[in-house]
Amino acid sequence: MSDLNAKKRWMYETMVLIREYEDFLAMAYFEDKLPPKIQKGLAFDIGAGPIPGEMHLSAGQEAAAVGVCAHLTKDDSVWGSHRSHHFAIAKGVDLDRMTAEIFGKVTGLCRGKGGHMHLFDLAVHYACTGIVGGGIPHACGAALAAKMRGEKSVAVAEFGDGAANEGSFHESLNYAGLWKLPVIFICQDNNYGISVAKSDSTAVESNALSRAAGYNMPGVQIDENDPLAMFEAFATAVDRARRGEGPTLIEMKVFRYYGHFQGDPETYRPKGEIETIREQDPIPNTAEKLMAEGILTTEQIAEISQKAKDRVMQAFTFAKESAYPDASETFQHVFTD
Amino acid sequence: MSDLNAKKRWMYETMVLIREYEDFLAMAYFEDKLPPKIQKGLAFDIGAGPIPGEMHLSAGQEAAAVGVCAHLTKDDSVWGSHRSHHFAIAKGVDLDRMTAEIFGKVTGLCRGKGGHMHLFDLAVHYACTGIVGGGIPHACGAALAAKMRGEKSVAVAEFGDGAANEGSFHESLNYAGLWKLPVIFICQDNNYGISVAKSDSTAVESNALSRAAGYNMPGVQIDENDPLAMFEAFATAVDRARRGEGPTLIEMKVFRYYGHFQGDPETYRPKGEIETIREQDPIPNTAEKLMAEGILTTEQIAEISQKAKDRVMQAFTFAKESAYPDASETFQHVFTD
Amino acid sequence: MTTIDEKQRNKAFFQAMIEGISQEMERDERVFYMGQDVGKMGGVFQSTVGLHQKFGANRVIDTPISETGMMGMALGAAAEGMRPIAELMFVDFLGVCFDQIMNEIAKVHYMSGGAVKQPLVITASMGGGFSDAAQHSQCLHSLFAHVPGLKVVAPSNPHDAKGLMMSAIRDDNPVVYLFHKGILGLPIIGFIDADIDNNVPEEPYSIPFGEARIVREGQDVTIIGLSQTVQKAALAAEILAEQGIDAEVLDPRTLVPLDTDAIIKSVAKTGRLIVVDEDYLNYGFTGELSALIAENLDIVKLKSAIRRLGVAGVSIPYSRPLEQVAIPQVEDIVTAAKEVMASSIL
Amino acid sequence: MTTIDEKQRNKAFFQAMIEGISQEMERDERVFYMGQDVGKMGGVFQSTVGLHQKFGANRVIDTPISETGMMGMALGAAAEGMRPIAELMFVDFLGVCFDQIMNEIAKVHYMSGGAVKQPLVITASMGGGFSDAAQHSQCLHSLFAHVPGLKVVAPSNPHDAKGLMMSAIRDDNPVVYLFHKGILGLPIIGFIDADIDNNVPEEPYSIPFGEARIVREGQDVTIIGLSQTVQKAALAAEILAEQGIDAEVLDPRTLVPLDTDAIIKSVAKTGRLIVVDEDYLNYGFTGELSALIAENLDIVKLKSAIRRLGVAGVSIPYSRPLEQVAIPQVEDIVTAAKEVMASSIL
Ligand SMILES: Cc1ncc(C[n+]2csc(CCOP(=O)(O)OP(=O)(O)O)c2C)c(N)n1
Ligand SMILES: Cc1ncc(C[n+]2csc(CCOP(=O)(O)OP(=O)(O)O)c2C)c(N)n1
Ligand SMILES: [Mg+2]
Ligand SMILES: [Mg+2]
Repeated sequence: MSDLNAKKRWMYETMVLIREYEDFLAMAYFEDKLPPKIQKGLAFDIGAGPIPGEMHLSAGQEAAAVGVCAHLTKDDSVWGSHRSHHFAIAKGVDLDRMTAEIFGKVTGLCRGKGGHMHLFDLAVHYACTGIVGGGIPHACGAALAAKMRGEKSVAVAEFGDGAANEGSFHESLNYAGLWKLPVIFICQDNNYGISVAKSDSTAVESNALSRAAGYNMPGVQIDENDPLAMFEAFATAVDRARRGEGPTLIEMKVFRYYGHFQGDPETYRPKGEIETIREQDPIPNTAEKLMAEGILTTEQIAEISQKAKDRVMQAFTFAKESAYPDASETFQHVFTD
Repeated sequence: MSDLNAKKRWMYETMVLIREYEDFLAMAYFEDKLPPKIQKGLAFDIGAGPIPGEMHLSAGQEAAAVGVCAHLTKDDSVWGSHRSHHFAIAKGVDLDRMTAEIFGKVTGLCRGKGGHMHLFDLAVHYACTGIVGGGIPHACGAALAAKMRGEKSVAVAEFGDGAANEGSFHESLNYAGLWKLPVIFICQDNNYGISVAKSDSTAVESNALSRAAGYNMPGVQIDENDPLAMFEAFATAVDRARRGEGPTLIEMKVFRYYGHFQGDPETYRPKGEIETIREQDPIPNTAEKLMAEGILTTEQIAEISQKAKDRVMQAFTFAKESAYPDASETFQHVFTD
Repeated sequence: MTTIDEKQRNKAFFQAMIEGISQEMERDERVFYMGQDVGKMGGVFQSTVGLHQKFGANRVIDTPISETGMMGMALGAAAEGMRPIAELMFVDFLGVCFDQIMNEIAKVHYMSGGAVKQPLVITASMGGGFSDAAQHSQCLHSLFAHVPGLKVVAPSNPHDAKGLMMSAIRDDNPVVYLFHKGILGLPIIGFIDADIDNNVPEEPYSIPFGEARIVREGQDVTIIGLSQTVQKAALAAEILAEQGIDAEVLDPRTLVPLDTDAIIKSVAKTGRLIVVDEDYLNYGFTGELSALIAENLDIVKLKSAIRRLGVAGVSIPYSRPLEQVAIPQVEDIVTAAKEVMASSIL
Repeated sequence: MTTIDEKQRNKAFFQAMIEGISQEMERDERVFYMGQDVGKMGGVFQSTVGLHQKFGANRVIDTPISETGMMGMALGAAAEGMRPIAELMFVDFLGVCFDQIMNEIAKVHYMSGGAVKQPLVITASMGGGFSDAAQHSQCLHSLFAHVPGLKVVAPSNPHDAKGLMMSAIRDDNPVVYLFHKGILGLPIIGFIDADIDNNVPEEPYSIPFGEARIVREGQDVTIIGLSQTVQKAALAAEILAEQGIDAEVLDPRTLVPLDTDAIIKSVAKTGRLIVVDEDYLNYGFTGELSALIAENLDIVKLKSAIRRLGVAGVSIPYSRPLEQVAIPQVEDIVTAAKEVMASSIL
């Protein structure tokens, strides 16, 4: 198989894995969170069960992650946000340890201290943060480090449409444009910041089309939720970055299939929207394309699906069976010494 | 005299007054700050003398202030920065009380508590702040208040080229564009943020040309230090704002004739730059134009100059002769009650 | 602790708080509310449920995710005579807008020599206990309280939630009003309810700042908490009572102004003090209250050394068993009280 | 207080600090410095004079006025193995980037379960005394010290300035290094010099964190300051000595980690404590130190109530006579010490 076709296949497989992971997590999350197991009077207990706390799922945004990560090496870094499982998986974060982290287990990426918004895997240069916009300058810092050392690696900041209204977005893009940093900004436009539609939070239609120019960098808008479109756009951006010519802002329309967080009643969501965006699901669309191109067969698609299910099951089993950290770890890792 | 000509004359007079004020202050500031009056070993003592602390002068930026304020009523508000004497004066802040404030006297606008970066005059809706970019959202808030109450007043945020790289700039402009707030942003491009040239801090040449579009507002660049150019540009902007059509970003090239602060050795300033920008001084240029238009005569120009000198002298005399606040005031005004 | 009579009107904390806001918005049209998802959604923590329907999108305003801009606008609007309420969804996010709070809002009145008023309220959820991890579980009241020019309020129960909210909105100064997620009484987050005062009269009422509430009178040891830790202290006191220790539980309710008299009086009576906090232990609330007694040892005779409980030098860990250790629990208060009773100073 | 011998090499604070930075930059090429005007200009407070010439624009970098971006970049670069130093021109500006400091830099190591290191230094000028008004005169060390995950350093003298800077740069954790403008020894700002230790050996040396310096031994009362207030305390001690009061002056040098042993030991000896600070009085440094003693009253026998001096509930006013009142002065320390000596506890 050609290199390109192998990459296309990888993108499809990875999308399927991410989707499988998120869909499974979406349900697993509710374990022990509902009556009668919880405090009397509650309808749902966010803090209960084996996966406590908030949960932001990336189902519907896989295309962005795989289109980007198909071009990255282990040494390139990705800096994510509160909704970043897709990028973590696409970047190659250890799925067992990631899942164990989400369960708060000692075998987790962060020994259970981080949780799902704070996944760190140095081996593949992946990190994320729960502060909206907070991770964008981190990518610039990694890019600055690469540039200072004369390395060819790039850094990616991935974030949502809502994050583009934070001051950190502006400052980071200015640094990147000014110093021609090898960083690529991936704005995933899922049309919402929690309950607020983009048109109610953002003065312009497109960050890429209207704001990139303000930082002296190309802005590319991808108007369809398509991994291959991102794959192409990112190819240009990453080449530019590796050549030392500076940053790019890529914006892509994606879907948020679940609520902002699990348990979100989503009363703000217009009727029929979910159905409409589910119809445009990039996973079957990509499958069709790859079949038409002769890259995948129906059997292979079934295989990929089964492999993904197995992989997810393995990760959740690993997580469930792992132990919680000892209470004494509470006071460790404040400082290195 | 026609209304327009009266305004032109007012702009000229006000520029002269500002310049006179700043030039006088530039020297007065050094009183008792030099050896042998100061701590042994010091070359200059920033905290000594009747006008202690940092001092940022606006000489060379008068044109922006008068071009804007010629259109404003008392009810419109102006929100300034660390370098804002020109706007304070043009907005009609009481010059005696402003000067007394700069001297830290109890007759000052803030009873001596604020200092030159913190001039507040509610009577003419003027305020400023020492945090770069900090005042920009304040103007949006005033504009929001006006909009909520259905009033026709507008708010002006005035700041420097350096401030346009702060996150607060971005957030404020997004709010303004999104909510169509009656606010006008005046970015005074004096090419420096302290010692750093704009090209070393800002990824783009022009904030107005490259960034305004990112907030769905018109951006107007004025490439000459000319009060009449600002007067015209602002006329359009203020009309738009009063009609409820939203904000405008106006950028104007201005000069910083003094150092960033008084005492700044300015080693970063290219040789000959001061001479070049002094040659383009908008005050004599405007005088010439107004004479050519028959709005001013040579005698009137001399009169205006003398009047300005007298007014400045009166303000400084008032300030000098005023008393310091009583020590007990230290603990007053934390809360209203 | 209050006995239920017919007149009792029980409400959850979040309902009481909203009622306070709503009544003030009715009374004074200069009051408006802005924040993320406070409109149609009614707030991520249901802090504004019903307000958008009642007062419309012009007075209950969804903002972009731009907290610096929002806080700065609150200042500008307040200076121009409006009375904004600006909500930070999580107090943890103060960092993205702390300049506007610390250097602008808190200082304008003072810097202007009293000329400019800042009648605004900053509301924020705070607290952990449900594994929301290091950036969404903090209590940071000490940071606000450290900065002169801000009043800081953190009610522990529904009755106070309403009365202190009304006072906050009526105040001509900037007030930071903090509500702990674990006492809101939401249907989606576990909460503690020691029934301190759940009676929320319908008519408007305000509670003056700087007046502590004696939640439980006692003779042996004074336990001071804040917000949710008052609830925990009340539960601990019940356990301690069974074990023969008569704890006095005090709720300062407002950090600025602080009811120093009530605190000194209580500790002078019991001779023992435990301060329990969910904010970080060092350089904050527990230190200030301990220092208050240390400064007044000429009028307060201590029987035991002061004891502090707080989040001790660590961020809030995600994993439940660790989080339980990091955040002071009822049992920790009980243990501390027993230790304090057993110890004595030189 | 040190006697001058031939080997003494006197340097001003700012020179000592720069020497420390310079030697570390020579030793370790991963170290770089960024901030506003730190390049050609050498820093508004001359904190980097000569470094740009020596190490070039790639390692001594002028930034835009974008502190959030800068701090965030420091994190990213440090996570990737660099050792950034990021300068805030005035500590007052922490507000525009506090999220990156508090929620990101301070928490990454902990949140990652020890996986990610943050070997970076945040430097900032602090302090008032020259009428730079409310937004440019603050000392905000308590805010940093409150947040777990940050080490906080504030040297009082040139010798420590160099040694603590070298330790800060070598530390694998985020360190906040604060220098008071009024002890830098700049030719443009008045400064206090009680000659605590102006000897700055040329060879590199590091001073461990968490070890207090006994600036002056004494029997009657312990005075603890920080940064410039240590200098003021030393001057006050000289005056007090003339009046027959033998003060011990202690400089913790680092707030996190804090040398609790040295503090307890000193107060156990003298039985009296005055804490002097230029940060705001409440909910901060003076509270923490007082609380430390209050927690240890079983091993410390106090003769008088503890006394705290700080900026008491007000912003820093501009007008000189007011600023002098707001900020604790040498005479205030002298007066407090005399009052403490004259008082006794129950
Ligand atoms: C500074 C900050 N403000 C607010 C929040 C709360 N919050 C978490 S996610 C979110 C929405 C983010 O929207 P977007 O960037 O579009 O990402 P999406 O959730 O759509 O993926 C908000 C407001 C936060 N975490 N950090
Ligand atoms: C948040 C913040 N960062 C840095 C500073 C220090 N500072 C004061 S003025 C200034 C330069 C501002 O440049 P610009 O906005 O262009 O205004 P100009 O001084 O040129 O009028 C800087 C960096 C500050 N006051 N506030
Ligand atoms: Mg979104
Ligand atoms: Mg400028």
